[in-house]
Amino acid sequence: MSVEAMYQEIILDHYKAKHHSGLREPFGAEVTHVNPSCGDEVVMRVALDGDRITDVSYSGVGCSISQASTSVMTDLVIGKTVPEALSLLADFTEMMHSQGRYEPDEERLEDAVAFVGVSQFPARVKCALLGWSAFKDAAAQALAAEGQE
Amino acid sequence: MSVEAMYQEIILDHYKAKHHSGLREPFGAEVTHVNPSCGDEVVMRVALDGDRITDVSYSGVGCSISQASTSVMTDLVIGKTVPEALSLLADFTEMMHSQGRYEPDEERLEDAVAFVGVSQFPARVKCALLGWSAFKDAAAQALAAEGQE
Amino acid sequence: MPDTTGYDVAAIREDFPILARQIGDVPLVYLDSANTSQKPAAVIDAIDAHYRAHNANVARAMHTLGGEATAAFEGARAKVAAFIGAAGPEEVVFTKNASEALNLAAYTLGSRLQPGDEIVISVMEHHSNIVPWQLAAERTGAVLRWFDITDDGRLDLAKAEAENLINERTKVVSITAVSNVLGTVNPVADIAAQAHAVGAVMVVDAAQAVPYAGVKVEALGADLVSFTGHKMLGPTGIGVLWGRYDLLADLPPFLGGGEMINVVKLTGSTYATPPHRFEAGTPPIAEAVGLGAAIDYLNEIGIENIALHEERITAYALTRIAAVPGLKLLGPTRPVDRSGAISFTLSTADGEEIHPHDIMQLLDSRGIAVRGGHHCARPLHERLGIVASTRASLYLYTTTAEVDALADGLVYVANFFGGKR
Amino acid sequence: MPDTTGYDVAAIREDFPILARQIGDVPLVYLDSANTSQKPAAVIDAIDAHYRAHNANVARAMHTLGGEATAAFEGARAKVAAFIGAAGPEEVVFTKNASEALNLAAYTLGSRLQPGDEIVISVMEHHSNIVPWQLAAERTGAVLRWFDITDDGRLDLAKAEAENLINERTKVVSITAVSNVLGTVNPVADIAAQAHAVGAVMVVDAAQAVPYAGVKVEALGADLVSFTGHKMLGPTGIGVLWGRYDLLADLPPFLGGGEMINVVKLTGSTYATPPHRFEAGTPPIAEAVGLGAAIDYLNEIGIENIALHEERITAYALTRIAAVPGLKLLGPTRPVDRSGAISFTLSTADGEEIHPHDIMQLLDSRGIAVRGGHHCARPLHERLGIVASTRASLYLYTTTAEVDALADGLVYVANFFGGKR
Ligand SMILES: Cc1ncc(COP(=O)(O)O)c(C=O)c1O
Ligand SMILES: Cc1ncc(COP(=O)(O)O)c(C=O)c1O
Repeated sequence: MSVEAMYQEIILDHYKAKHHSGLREPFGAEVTHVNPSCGDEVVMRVALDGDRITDVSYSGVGCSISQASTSVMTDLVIGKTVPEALSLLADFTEMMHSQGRYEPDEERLEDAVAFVGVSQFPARVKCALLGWSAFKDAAAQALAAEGQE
Repeated sequence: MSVEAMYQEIILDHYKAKHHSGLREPFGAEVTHVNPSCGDEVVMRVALDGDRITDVSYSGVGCSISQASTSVMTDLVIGKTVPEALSLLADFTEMMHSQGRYEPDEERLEDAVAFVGVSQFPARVKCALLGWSAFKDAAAQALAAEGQE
Repeated sequence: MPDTTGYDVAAIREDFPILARQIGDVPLVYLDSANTSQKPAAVIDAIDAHYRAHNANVARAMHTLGGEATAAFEGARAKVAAFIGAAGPEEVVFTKNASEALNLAAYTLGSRLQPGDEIVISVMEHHSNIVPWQLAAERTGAVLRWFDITDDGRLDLAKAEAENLINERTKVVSITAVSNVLGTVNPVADIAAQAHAVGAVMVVDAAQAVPYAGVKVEALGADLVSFTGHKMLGPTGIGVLWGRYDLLADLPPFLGGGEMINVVKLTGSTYATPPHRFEAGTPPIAEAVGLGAAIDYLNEIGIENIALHEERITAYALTRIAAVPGLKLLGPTRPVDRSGAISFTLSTADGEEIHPHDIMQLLDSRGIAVRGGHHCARPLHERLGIVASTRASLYLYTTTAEVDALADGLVYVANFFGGKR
Repeated sequence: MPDTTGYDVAAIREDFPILARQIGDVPLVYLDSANTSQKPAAVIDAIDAHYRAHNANVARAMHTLGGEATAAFEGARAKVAAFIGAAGPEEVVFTKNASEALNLAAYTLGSRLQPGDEIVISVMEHHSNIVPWQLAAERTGAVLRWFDITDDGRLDLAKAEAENLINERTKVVSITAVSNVLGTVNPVADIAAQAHAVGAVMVVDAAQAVPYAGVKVEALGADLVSFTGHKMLGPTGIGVLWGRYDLLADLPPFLGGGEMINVVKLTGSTYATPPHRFEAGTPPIAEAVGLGAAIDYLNEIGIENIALHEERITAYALTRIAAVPGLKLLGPTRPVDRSGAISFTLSTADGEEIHPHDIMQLLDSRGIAVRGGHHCARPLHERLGIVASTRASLYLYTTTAEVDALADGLVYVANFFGGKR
């Protein structure tokens, strides 16, 4: 596929107007993840109520793919339970490692389906996963913190 | 040249009956030199009277080339002055690095001319020089010791 | 087409098989030579011929093949020595890359350091000339101190002087000859003089200098100099640490093993003289052969001709790229004491900075290979107040047409992300 | 001529260009594979093709060529991992050779050692598995202790037990899987169990085992395993340290530089996860591609077929060589737990021992390449009461005719120095 096709309208729209961007209170855990090869960083906060995700907020620097992917992710997971979110993460990760050979379920993955094209560019897969893996880490820590209360 | 030609009769004769072999007293300096790639070793003693070489004695393990070369060297240098011996060493070293393109002066180098063939086998040059470089080292130390007396 | 000086870049390009490659359906425009250079057929063929006809282990193997391999390997060492003006081949240590060479320096010089001693580097260093010294400082209690840079991307010598950066506590100064990001050519000989005045050892990271400038170690005034084969038309898997012989002879061993020893006993070992003391195990034999062929090739073209081409194409590129709307050059903007690594940031017409990954990706779709990221120089980027940049880097085979393709590509990128699609 | 099992050594030889070489006017008889192996055309061509069409730096370069080079490099890592039965590619660290791998182990494990801790190795180790531990012991005050050998060249396990060699002070045990001189195959899994019982880390030097035996790290029971590309049909300039992931993740960095970092700041750096933590600078990219091709080739022939050939040709050679008058074999004389490195001494009819250099030189004049010396195992030779030995070493391309040529050559040598010329 062409690189222009990779940069789907959906991706560019999320990149230009990021959803749920900025760091907010309250939150159960905050993590920082880095892509060492380029220095891209994301700081991510997750707020829970029981195992339900009440907010995901973030700040950071990154390319269009990592920024848009993080934005799309927040749309998908806010309001869901942590297990539901992790299940989406599993689907998304599988799609990103498919090198374009994945038929995404648009009902489930919504705007994230736009990233199937990115999976054909191995160097960018890490970008697309940066926000998701930060979320996974933060959610796990927030859950653990909940458990202790 | 053939390897059989390299192993001149002179070399094999010296190898089988080494001249001046064994460690003797008195001596002005003793050194140990090693060829690290094969472990060959020579212990060498030099005795001086002023700058005249009165004895060179040695023991060690080594291949036919290193043993014969050491034997030939002792024949050449015993009775000479250190400067005369070092001048012979310079000629011998030049011959050994000539890759066979050296016309040795048989008057000066005597049996050592047999080693011109060895200079065509770079891996063996180190063997032929082992005893000579031990001699050079020991002679320098013996001279220094003489000077201090 | 030969230019007026007879430098025939088209003919040179013929020597590099990969330059004929297509990326998708467009021709490759390779502008990432500061990352790794491409290889002429002469280098590839030399490696090939070595394996087909002369392969054996060196030094320890004394049969015919072993003799041939040893002569080729030690011959390559002599070529490197001559190329950099070393006093002799015994001053040339083969390592796996420039990074190992710098670690060798940091471990062995580190063995002399004590708490309170100072090591001086600069904020424009490559990570390979930072992390080894950070680790050495941790091991020894020595203090790591830094040259800052000026706003136009040169070492801030005035500030260093004001701060008394190099002083009687300084034991090591390690500076890059040429910045891999800014292209800045540093006054290493002057800094070496300062280092020597206080009795410090001067290390020069010449990874970006040797390929282009025809470095002579004598002129650098350094004690140790590192560089890497793959950036100078040679293969991967080989680097060089040059050292003044008397310093090398004074340094303890680093890696232990076969070939670096004199006598190994149960109770302890003694070590070979340099360079072998620092070359444990089977060395990069075919890689040395390839590097030797690369040096032959560079000599054939003439390193001064390469330097001249580099100067001209850099001047052309600086003008051409600086004219791209929204583009901001990092480092010196004029081609004076400036080599062909050109880094920049790019913004859309509405002032949004475009991420280097996005720039790189769109350029790649046009066959243009540049690098986006921090180029293993994160402290420098932090100092510049940015996370990452895009870098185009030029070499002996780079044409003005390629620079034009880059400039056009950058305009396209800015429009694409600016919404003009 | 295919033998009854279908192992077609003549066809295999066709794959190795160098085996067609003449030495002077006689054909090459290469019996020095334990020193370095020859390379099949598939390996040479893979390196060639990489440089001609896919050369770029890895990881940091994200353009098309960079993606191709990275896929090839990481693909080679996956091939190595599968070949040795690693849990995953992230357990495979690329080094420059086996020696660097062992130094990596000794430096990083050394950072945990204290005065009085014990490191256990054996007198049959290669210098590369001795000197790094001597240096680690010097740095830390740990004590180096040694397995002795029995008269037939096997580890003296009884003596070790009587001496309580492996005990609660033991922190590291590092043993070769196969002796490069004696050919002895050591019971490393048993020793690993003893090491683990006292909480020590087990390191295995598998440089002579991986090429022949199809080592599976799980079966070795080791924590760290080193080997080298050039002895297993691969190029020079690449080695491997395999490690259990949780151990690797626990070890500090060794060489610092590009690619091994997470975040570099002026105030200190954080490091990447394994394997990248241990791969500073540009890795041996083309060399990994070559090693990957070597593994493909070994898999194509079948490592179990190679092992079988090795067993048979070793058995044949032991019989044939032992029959040479004046020849004394070192190490196990029967082909049981015995690989194809066959060392010996040779005396003339009048009982004079012929120096290995002289043997090697005369054999070389007949095209036969063997190694003479201490084979980087001086302590072993000292233990055996000799200075040096001659070694013939066999591999997948060795024929019985070559063994015959060696045996005939040795008779000739004994006669030559015995005066029967
Ligand atoms: C048993 C053993 N260990 C280690 C090594 C060292 O390998 P390298 O020279 O590739 O570092 C060798 C080969 O020389 C060997 O035979
Ligand atoms: C200035 C500088 N120093 C050091 C290095 C490290 O070289 P290598 O990756 O070959 O170790 C590089 C290249 O990456 C560089 O540009």
